[in-house]
Amino acid sequence: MKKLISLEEAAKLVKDDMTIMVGGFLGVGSPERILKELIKNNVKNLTLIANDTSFPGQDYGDLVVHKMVKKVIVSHIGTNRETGNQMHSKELEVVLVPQGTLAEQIRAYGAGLGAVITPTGLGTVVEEGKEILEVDGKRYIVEKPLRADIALIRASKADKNGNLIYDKSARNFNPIMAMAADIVIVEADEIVEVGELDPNFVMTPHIFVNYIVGDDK
Amino acid sequence: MKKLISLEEAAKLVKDDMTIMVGGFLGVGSPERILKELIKNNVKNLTLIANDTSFPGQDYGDLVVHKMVKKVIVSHIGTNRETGNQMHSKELEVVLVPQGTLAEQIRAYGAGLGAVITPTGLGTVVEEGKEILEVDGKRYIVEKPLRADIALIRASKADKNGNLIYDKSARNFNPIMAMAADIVIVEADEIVEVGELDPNFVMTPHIFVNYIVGDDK
Amino acid sequence: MDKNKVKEIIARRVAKEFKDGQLVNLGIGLPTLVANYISHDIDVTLQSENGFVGMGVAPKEGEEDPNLTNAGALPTTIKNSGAFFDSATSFAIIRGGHLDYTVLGALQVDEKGNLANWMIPGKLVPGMGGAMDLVTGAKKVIIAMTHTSRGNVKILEECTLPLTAKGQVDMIVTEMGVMKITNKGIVLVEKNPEFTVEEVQEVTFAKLIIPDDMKEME
Amino acid sequence: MDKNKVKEIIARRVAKEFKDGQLVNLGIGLPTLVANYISHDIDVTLQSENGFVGMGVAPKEGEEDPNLTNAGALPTTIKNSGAFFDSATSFAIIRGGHLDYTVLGALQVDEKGNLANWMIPGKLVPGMGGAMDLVTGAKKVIIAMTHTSRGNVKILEECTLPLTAKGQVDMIVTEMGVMKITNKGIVLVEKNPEFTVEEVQEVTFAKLIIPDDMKEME
Repeated sequence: MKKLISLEEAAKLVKDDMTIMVGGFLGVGSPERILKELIKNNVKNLTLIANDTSFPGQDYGDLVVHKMVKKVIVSHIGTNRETGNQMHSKELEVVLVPQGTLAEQIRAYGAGLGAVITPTGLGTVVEEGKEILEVDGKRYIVEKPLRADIALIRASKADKNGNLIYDKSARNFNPIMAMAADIVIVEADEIVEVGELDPNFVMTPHIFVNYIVGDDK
Repeated sequence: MKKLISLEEAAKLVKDDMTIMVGGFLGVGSPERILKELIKNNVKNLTLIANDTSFPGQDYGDLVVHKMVKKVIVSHIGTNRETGNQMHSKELEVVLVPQGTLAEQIRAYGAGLGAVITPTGLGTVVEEGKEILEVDGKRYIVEKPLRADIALIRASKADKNGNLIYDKSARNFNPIMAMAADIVIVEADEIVEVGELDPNFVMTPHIFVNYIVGDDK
Repeated sequence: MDKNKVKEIIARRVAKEFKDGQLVNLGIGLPTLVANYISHDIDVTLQSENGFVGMGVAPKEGEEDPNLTNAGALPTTIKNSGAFFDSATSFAIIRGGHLDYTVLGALQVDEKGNLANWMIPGKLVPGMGGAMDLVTGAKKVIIAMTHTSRGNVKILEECTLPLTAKGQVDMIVTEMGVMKITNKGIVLVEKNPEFTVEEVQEVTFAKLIIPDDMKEME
Repeated sequence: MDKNKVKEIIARRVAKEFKDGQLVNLGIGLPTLVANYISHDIDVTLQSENGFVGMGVAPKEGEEDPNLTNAGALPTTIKNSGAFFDSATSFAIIRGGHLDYTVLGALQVDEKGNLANWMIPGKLVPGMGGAMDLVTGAKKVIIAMTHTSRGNVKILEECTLPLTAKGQVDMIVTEMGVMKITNKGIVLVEKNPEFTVEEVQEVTFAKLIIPDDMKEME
C-alpha cells in the first residue's frame, strides 16, 4: 500500500530550492489541486521542469506568476506573458528545449541512460555549447538527462498501491516524469481498490509512485 | 484500413538476405504461424534480431535449426543448442547484446535517436571496439541503433486499421520492433472492427503497422 | 486580397499534397486550417504532438472534454481509429521519421531550406515547442504562410533570425504560389494566376527559378 | 551437506535482506527459490525482466497461461497489484536504478566485486540475457550460489572468466556464510556454525577479512 496523503501534506513535501517536474501540456493533465495548495505555501527558488509554463492564473503557470520559480526548463513559454516578462527583467532563468528532446532527457534519467543523442537542434542555437557526437558520419547533439527532487503528476485513476491510468491527451509528460524523480506524488481523479485495474492496462506501475493524493472528500 | 493478408502472403514478403526482427521472449509472444509458414519457404541468409533464439522445434528457434539465418543479434542463445553448434562451426555469426541495450537500440532507431548511451557492459567484452562517451565524468558505451527490413510481431488483438493490444508478458519486444522496421507485419490472435479498441488503451498505434495476418479462418 | 481568402488558398493547396494512408502533423494557426480541405476520398491521419494520432474535428459546444485538446490546448476530438500515447512516444513518432508531412508557419525561410519560426531576439520568444523535432524528423516539411507579413519579406537568400532547423524545408506554399527548395535554389513550380512572375519575385528576396513547365496554382 | 538443504540455507538467508516495499529481481535457478522464503509480514514486489512487476507464485497445473511466463519461460502468475510493460520499460526500471536488489548466481566473483556469470570461452556461451543490465542498474547486487562448484573455487582474488560487470557486487551468500565486498576486501560478516573460519577460507581464493563482530548465519 502507498501512503495516501492530503493536499496539505503533499504540498509541504515541496521545499525551497528544489527541482520539480510537473506533468501537463499547457495545463492539460497537470495536478491542479496540489499546485493550488503549493502556491499557498509560497515556496521559493524552485527549478521547474515542464513542457511549458501554461497560462497565468492556472496550475503551474501560477508558480511563475507568484515568483516561486528561479529557473524553468521548458519547450514553450508563449502562453504565459509573465514568464517572458520575468525573463526580460532577469528575475527568471529560462532554458528552452525542443519538446522531443525534453521528453527524452526525462526518460533517459529514468532509464539510466547517460545522454540523449538527437539530431534535433543541429545548426541552431540549441547546439551552442553542447558536445557533438558523430555516429556513422552523421552529427548529433549530446543532451544530458534531466532529474527532479519531486515529480507532481496527475492521473485519472490510481489504485491504492499506486498503479496509474491516465486519460486521453492528459497523459503527455506524466508517465515519464514518474520515472525521473526521487519522490513522485500523484494527484488522482479517482482512487480505486487494488485489483480494480487490469495489470495489462496499467500505464505507470506502482513501483514509481511514492504518494497518492485523492479526492480529499 | 490496413491490408489484411494471408499467412502465405505475409511469409513471401520475407526474402533472402533481409534483416528481420521477430517479437517474443523465448518464444512467448512470437508470431508462430507466420514463422511456420516462413520456414516452408526456406529463405536464406537472414539476419535475425530477437531477444534470444528460442528453443529448437518452435517459432524463430526453428529459423536457426533450418539454417535460414546467417547472423543473429540477441541477448541469449542458451536455450537453443543449435545456435551454439552453428556458432562453433562458424556457420552462424552470433552477436550477443545485453537485453536492455538491445531493447534501447531498437527503440532508438524507431525514435530517430543517433545512439544509445549506456553504462551496461562497461569493463566487459561488450565494451570492446566501441566508442566511449564521457558525460559529467562518467563513462558510457555508445551503442548504435538497430533497424530491420521487416518486423514480424504478434498481438493479442488488432483492429482492422492496425491498432494493437498485446497480452500480459507476450508484449515484450513487440511494441518497440513495430517502430523500427520498414515493413511491419502483425499476426493477430483476434481481429476486431475499428472502434472496438479504446484509443486510450491501444498499445501500438496503427501508424506503425503495414500488414495484418488474421486467424485465416 | 481578403485575409481569409488568402488563408483558404494556401490551406486548400497544401491539402492537395497528401495521399491516402499518410500521417501528417499540422502546426498551430494557418496550418490547422489545412485539415478542412483534405479530400474525403483519402484517409489521412493527423498527429497531435501532445499525444495522439487520429485527431478529428472540433467538438460541438458543450461536448468539449478537458482531457482531449490539441497542441494549442483547444478542445478537439479523436476518431475511433485513433490512439493516445505519452510525450516520449509522440516524439519518437515525430523524430523517428514516421510522419509523412509536417506543415508549419514561418517567420523566415531561405533558399537553402533553412527555417526560422520560433523567436525574434529581444522581442518575441515563445520557444520552439515541438517545431524543431517536427522539422528535423518529418519526411517532408511544408511551410504554409502568407507570402509577406506586414510588408516584411519572409522568403530570403539567408535567414537572419535564429533558425528552427537547417536545410530541412522541402516546399513553401503561399497565396502567390508553390515553391520547391532544390539544390539550385527555390523553384516556383506553381503560380497563382492573379500574380505575375515579376510580382512574386518582387516580394521574394531569393532568386526564383522559373521552370518551363510552371503550372497554375489550383 | 544435502544439495536441497544447501539451496534452502542460501535462499532463506538472502530473503532476510529485503525490507517492506522493496522491488527485487530474482535470477533464474537458485535465486528463484528466494521467493519462497520472503517473510509474509513484508510486501516485496518481484520484477520479471520479460515485462512485469508483481510476479506471483507458480500456477496450479492446468491453470497455466501461455502468455504469462517468467524470464525462464516457465508459467507464472501476477498479483492483482502488478503491471505489465514492454521490454524497453522493463530495462528502464532495471538500468534506471529502480530495483532495490538483484539476486543472481555466479561462475566467479572476486574481491573487487567483479562478477562472471555469462560464458566460459570455448565451452558454454549462453549469453548475458538481462544479467549485465541487472548488475549495473540495481541498487544492491547479491550473489546467491554454492560456495564451490564441483570442487572449483568460485570466490577469487580476480575473476578469470569474461566479466558480466566490474565492481558491482555488494554481497555474496553461500551455504558457508555471508560476505560483503568492501574497499578493503571480502568481509565474512556471517558464518554458518557448521564450518570453521579455516574451512571457509580454504575454499575461498581471496583473503577473507574476519570482523570482531562476525555473526552466526541464521
